[in-house]
Amino acid sequence: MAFISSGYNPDKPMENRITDIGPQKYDKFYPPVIAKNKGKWLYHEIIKPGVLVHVAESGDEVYTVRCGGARLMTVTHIREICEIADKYCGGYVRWTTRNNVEFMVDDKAKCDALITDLEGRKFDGGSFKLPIGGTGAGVTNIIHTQGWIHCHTPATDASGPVKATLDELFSDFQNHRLPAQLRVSLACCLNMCGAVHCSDIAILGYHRKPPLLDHEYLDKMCEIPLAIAACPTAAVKPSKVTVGDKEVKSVAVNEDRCMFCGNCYTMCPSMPLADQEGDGIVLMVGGKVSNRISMPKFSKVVVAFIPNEPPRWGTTTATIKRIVEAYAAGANKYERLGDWAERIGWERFFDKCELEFTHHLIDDFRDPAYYTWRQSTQFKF
Amino acid sequence: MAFISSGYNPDKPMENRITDIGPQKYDKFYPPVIAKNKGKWLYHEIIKPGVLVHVAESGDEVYTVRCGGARLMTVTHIREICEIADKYCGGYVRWTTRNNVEFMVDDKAKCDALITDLEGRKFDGGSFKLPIGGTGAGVTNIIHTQGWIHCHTPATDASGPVKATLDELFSDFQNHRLPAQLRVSLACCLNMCGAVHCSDIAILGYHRKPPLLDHEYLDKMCEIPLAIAACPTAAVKPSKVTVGDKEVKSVAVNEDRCMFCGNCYTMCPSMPLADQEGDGIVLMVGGKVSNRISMPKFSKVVVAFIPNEPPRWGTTTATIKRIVEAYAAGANKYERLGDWAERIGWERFFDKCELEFTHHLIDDFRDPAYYTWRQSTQFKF
Amino acid sequence: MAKHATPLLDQLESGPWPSFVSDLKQEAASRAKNANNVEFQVPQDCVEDLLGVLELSYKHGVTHWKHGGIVGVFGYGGGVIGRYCDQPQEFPGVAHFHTMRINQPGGKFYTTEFLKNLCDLWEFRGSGVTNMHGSTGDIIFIGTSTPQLEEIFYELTHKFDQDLGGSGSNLRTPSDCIGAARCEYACYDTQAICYELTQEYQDELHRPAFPYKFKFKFDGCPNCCVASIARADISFVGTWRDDIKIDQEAVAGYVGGEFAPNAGAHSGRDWGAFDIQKEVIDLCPSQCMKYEGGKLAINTKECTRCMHCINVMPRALHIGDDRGCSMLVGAKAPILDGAQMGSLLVPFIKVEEPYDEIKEVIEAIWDWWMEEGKNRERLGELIKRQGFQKLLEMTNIKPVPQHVQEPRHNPYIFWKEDEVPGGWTRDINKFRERHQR
Amino acid sequence: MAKHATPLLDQLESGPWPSFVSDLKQEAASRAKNANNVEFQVPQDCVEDLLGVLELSYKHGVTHWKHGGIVGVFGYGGGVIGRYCDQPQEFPGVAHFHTMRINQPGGKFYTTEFLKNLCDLWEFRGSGVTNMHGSTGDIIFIGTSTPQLEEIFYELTHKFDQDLGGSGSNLRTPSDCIGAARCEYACYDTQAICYELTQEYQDELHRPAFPYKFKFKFDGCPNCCVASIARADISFVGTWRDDIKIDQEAVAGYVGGEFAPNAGAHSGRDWGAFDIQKEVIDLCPSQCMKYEGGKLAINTKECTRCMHCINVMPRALHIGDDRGCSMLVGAKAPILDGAQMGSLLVPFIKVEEPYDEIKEVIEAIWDWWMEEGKNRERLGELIKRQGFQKLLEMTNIKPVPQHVQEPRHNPYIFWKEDEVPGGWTRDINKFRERHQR
Repeated sequence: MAFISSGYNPDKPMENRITDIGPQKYDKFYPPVIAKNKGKWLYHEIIKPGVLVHVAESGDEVYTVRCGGARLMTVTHIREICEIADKYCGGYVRWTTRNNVEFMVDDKAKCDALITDLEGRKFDGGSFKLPIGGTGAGVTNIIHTQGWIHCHTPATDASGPVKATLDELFSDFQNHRLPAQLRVSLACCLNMCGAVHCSDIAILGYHRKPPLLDHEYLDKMCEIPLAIAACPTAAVKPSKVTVGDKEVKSVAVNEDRCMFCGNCYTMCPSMPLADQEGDGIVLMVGGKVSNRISMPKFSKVVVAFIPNEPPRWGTTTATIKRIVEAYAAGANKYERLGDWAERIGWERFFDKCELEFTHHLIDDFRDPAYYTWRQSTQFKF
Repeated sequence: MAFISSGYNPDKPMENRITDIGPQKYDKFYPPVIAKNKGKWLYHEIIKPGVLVHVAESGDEVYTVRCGGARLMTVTHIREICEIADKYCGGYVRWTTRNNVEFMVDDKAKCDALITDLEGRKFDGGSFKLPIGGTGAGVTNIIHTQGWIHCHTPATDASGPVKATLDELFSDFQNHRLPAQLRVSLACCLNMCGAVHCSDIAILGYHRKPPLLDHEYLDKMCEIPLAIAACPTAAVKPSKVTVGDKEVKSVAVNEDRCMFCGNCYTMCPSMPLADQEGDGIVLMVGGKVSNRISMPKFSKVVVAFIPNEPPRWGTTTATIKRIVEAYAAGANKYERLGDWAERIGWERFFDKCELEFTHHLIDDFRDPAYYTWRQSTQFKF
Repeated sequence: MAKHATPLLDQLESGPWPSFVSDLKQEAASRAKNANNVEFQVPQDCVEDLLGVLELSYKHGVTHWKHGGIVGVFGYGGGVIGRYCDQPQEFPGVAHFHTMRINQPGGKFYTTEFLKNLCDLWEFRGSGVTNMHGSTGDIIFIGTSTPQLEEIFYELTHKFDQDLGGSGSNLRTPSDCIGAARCEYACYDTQAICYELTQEYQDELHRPAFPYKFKFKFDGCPNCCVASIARADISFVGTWRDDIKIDQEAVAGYVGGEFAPNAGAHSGRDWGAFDIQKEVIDLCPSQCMKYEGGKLAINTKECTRCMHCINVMPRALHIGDDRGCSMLVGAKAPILDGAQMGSLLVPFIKVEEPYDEIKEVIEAIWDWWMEEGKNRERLGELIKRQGFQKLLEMTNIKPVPQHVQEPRHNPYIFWKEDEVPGGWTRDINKFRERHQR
Repeated sequence: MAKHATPLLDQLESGPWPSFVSDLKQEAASRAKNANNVEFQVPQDCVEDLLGVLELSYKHGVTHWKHGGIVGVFGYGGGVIGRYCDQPQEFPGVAHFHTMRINQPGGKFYTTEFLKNLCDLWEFRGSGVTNMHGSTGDIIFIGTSTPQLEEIFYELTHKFDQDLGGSGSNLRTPSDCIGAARCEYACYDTQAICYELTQEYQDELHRPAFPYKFKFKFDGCPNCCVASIARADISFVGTWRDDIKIDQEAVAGYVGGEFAPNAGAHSGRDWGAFDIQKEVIDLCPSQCMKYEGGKLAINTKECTRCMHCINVMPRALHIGDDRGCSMLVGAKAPILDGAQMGSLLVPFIKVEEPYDEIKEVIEAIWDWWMEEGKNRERLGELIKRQGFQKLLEMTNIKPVPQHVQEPRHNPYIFWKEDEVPGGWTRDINKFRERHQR
């Protein structure tokens, strides 16, 4: 494995340096039918789950076949996607915000062959490479974060629980039977790189043990004032600790004030939180970002903790399935999960989803907590 | 004016002392028809504004004539009320929570003479002594606090603005034309002895100048630590001040953090806030305490300031009248003022009531303020 | 002739609404005339001076009353509020002008005999000016001198079997709605429990031992006529658990226009014919009603007992028979830390003598608040500060979804050590075996 | 034969959903085979080791990745995130395994040519493992070594005319929805402004000078497909001010069952015949629609542009012509101080080149935030801390009722001295002339 230079000269980093050029310009990558009809689309239709047609003022049509994919993707897999796009789509392809791959053709005739091709592609292990779906009143791809595969602060894995959940919900990825779209998201810790806090169902990794303190190394590896300042509840204080026969500077944690957010660990690697028994999943439901009918809203915590159960997170996926089925059975057409829960009342939601209500679900974070308690005699027994 | 002893012996305060006996027992004061039918009422009807009939399972009826009254009442006036009650009501009378007087008779025949009598009673100045009304979808008596007549912290008068407002709204005290009941309340400072914060319309006295500091006397008249602790925004700090040639202990006020609540003055009389130009009226609207249809809700500030205009507070009463008329014109049957404002949107409320929106109306008090900003693209232009 | 000219106040004598100025003037005249030769124990012209000082406030745009000093009756820490004029030379009749709170009777029912006795006493030993009633509910005697306080208390207790109300950091005078006495909506006897708890907690009412004030208010139904949900530290709101009773014939009466909707409350305007679908069914907040084939049906399980349908058709619909109350806690006005509505603590509890279960909840709350509450911290603020969970823990009440309007949207759960397998004590060296630095 | 046994991960190969494990395995096999004789610049078996370390995490229930050190490319403060394995001896192929963020193109449209070039580069100089795409929007290259960072950057910029994205306390890579490119709902050209602002603010994107991260996201309409309202410090959401355009014939087509409602989104269940009253008119949040006599009417003045009716009948209803966007500010995930949605700052602004008015708002916000923001304080938290009024003041935007969902319910107005006649300086002695102590 010999080092091969790109042309970059480490001794003269500024030589021929190109910077601040930004991304490629978007319109270089538009398929011709898109470039021609941009801004002049009339309407669209979902022909069947995963297959859309958009009709332009010009009469042009573009057919889109939407496929789910793991957002973790190798170059081998991307090359295969390119091969398909070259074969059917004139060398164009796009991704959606929710990690779906979209193949576009400008003729219905081309569509069928494309679909047949896609449906036939499977990994050696048996799973679909590019399952078609993710449209309309169904479940689309789960957006997620890195998890155990590449993150240093996760409280759960990402790709694994997502795969397991989408296996469980797969029929709804390929069907339009739900009352409305249902967006599932996963963030592997509450830093929420994925901003899952406004999802119909959010799977959230959560720690439950305060940081371990690696006193011997803490002052060497961390800037103690930054670790202290990082704590949102002021639970971290400076302290002196005897390690062996030496007194070292370190920190102390008021464990009763710790909410396990891991901000201290982000600032200081000598304060790890992760723990096999402590870590697991929080389920939140009922959020949305669309302004359709009701205003955007945050997801609410409805299951305080489910242990991590690798490799398939059985309790988590079964609980999600139960919520989805209750929603499918109970909600009105067009009604998002959160709107349904609000209409029937959260007390009824817990009944219908067979979820236990525990004290953890009552807000106790700062002043606004008050607004979530029930200030009315209107409730259902 | 000779001192006449009750029998109390100041040298022996415990002699024959009777304490902790509480109020008179309620049922000693029930009119016979009430005592007989208590807990067995079937239904009621408002025969006309201010006149109700309640029908019991026994077939008994009780007719109630409700009269407005200033809550500030002299013994001369109370004796006149007693005289009426003796004449028509067998010596019974009651007050309502909102300072109305209720005369009850057990026969419709007795009712008419009573009404005629009440309608004829006027003060020398020309106002009604006991105007009949205050029921149904109208305006009832205004609950209020003491104001300038007996309170040490008011930012406005109470009895005066209430009289002026009820003169303006008098026809709605005697009519049922509004979409729903409309509760008006007044508190002469934001201590809100009257808890006006959940009223359809709340008239609130408000200071706008930070406390004056009577440095020379402050340490003598006040416990400085209590004054400091009383400030909800931590704007009061200890300080040393030179008065004449002496250095005295006193306090300093961070005026930018002062919200003029007067808590410091409550603890320390050397920190008065009242000021003719600074003090005036805040109008709040849309609150309710009933759980009917919608949940109870707080009133919202819609006019940040109206100067005190004694004796008749013309701008205040005209603004209230404008709000009432806009509500009467726009709301649906059964719809309370706050529910109307929420249905049409507050942006439309300001239009319809011809009120100016100013920066003062945007919440900036602590974390929950955020929840009142608009987190949606749903709004009306 | 009036002692002080009151050109500004005089302008408040016109207009239809009862003029408090006219009333004060008639009282001043009555005292001046003194037809019954009363031996006034406070200045005969005090009402004149009260008008005078108020006129001065109308001119100056500010109050002329000072802070009260500590005045009261022996052994009580409340019930009397000191009040002094800041212009005593000009208005000597009101130089000292204290307030007394008299504990009102339940439902504010009176015999004229009792009232006339109070009037005689107050004319004799005070200004003759009252509030009927103060915001909390008491009869307020406005204006007497320090020496008269014990005299008035003595006469009240000895002659009229009547005690003072509360003020300061104690249990404030409990108050109630008219309830079962004359209202078909009452789900429990507000007056009975109000009286019982007032008597039971006389010590708490008269002797300030709390961090701050504490209020009980009793509403017989969710219409909340005494606004307990907005202002009581513990609010008792009547409710029921079984079916709303439906008289289908009476429903037909409303639909047919025989009965006016909402007991005639909308008689001042032509709203058109009553439309049960639009006015009742469609406005039901839980959409639990149907009107089909001339029959009204209510799905009790989904009903949230908002009272609207009952209010609209009081002849046809009646509250259920399995009655009790919901207890909500922590309501308060904005000062100091923002307003609070009461938060639901006990969804349903029977309201029956001797009220032991209710007293248990009250006393558990007080124990916690007296232990943990800071000076001038209302219960609601303590709940906010320590969390609703803590309240549940201290009152030994199981968390149920009814406690929340919605579950938390932040995931910041403060787990306790005993809830987490293995606890929190871990060994960094063991951790480092698997995770190098 | 795999380098590491992965019995746990193997269980994630079954089931219908694409298995990332199968994909990683095929990549590992491809690298082992190396059919094209690539001179791998990072360990050939790094994907094997990646599977190995992940398997270990599945066994241990915790991650085996350590904090990154400070790695990057010369002159940039973001775009690269250092990552190290905490078991480097066991998994040397991933001992150093850094992430690079590649600024994705607008709308995430690609030519296969461009993608294949990226694949070749990344197979050669990295692990060949990516995220398509990261949460913010970038293409994520997962796993390379420190010496390769400059090489990759050099090749990206020189060969592919392609820059890195943002990370750290700077402008994060802006992202957009598909917008006008293929959506009839787009109220402005999301890709055009996203590109323009990305280029304009390259310095802010690459060189951290902010208190914390800052995100722009561009949604073409209120359906908010890129969730800008939940996660962008400035969220640009398309909207319009004039009438929704109605094609009455197409409305009739929906009513008559000719067209499937909501573009066929509900085809998986029999919801019965389309009922325009129930499914559109009654669900309109502002109740501004009517369907009478076969005609649909919308009262534009009362419309809040929620998109529901347009979503349900995309052939019949079209967004208006007076188009632009609303700007909302301050959205963020829960860390540190609780989640925020974007709060409406600019109700309507035209989105037209050269976007000067929009840039003025952006730069006024940055000036304020860079002056006043604390370390790691997001814009939303600053707005909370200093108040929405302050934001209006700093951006010179007039307060309008559209800024609030409801006016404040607390009356705690912080008046400023210049708003109060006479100011705040008063003379205690003058006060005492009227008010004795």
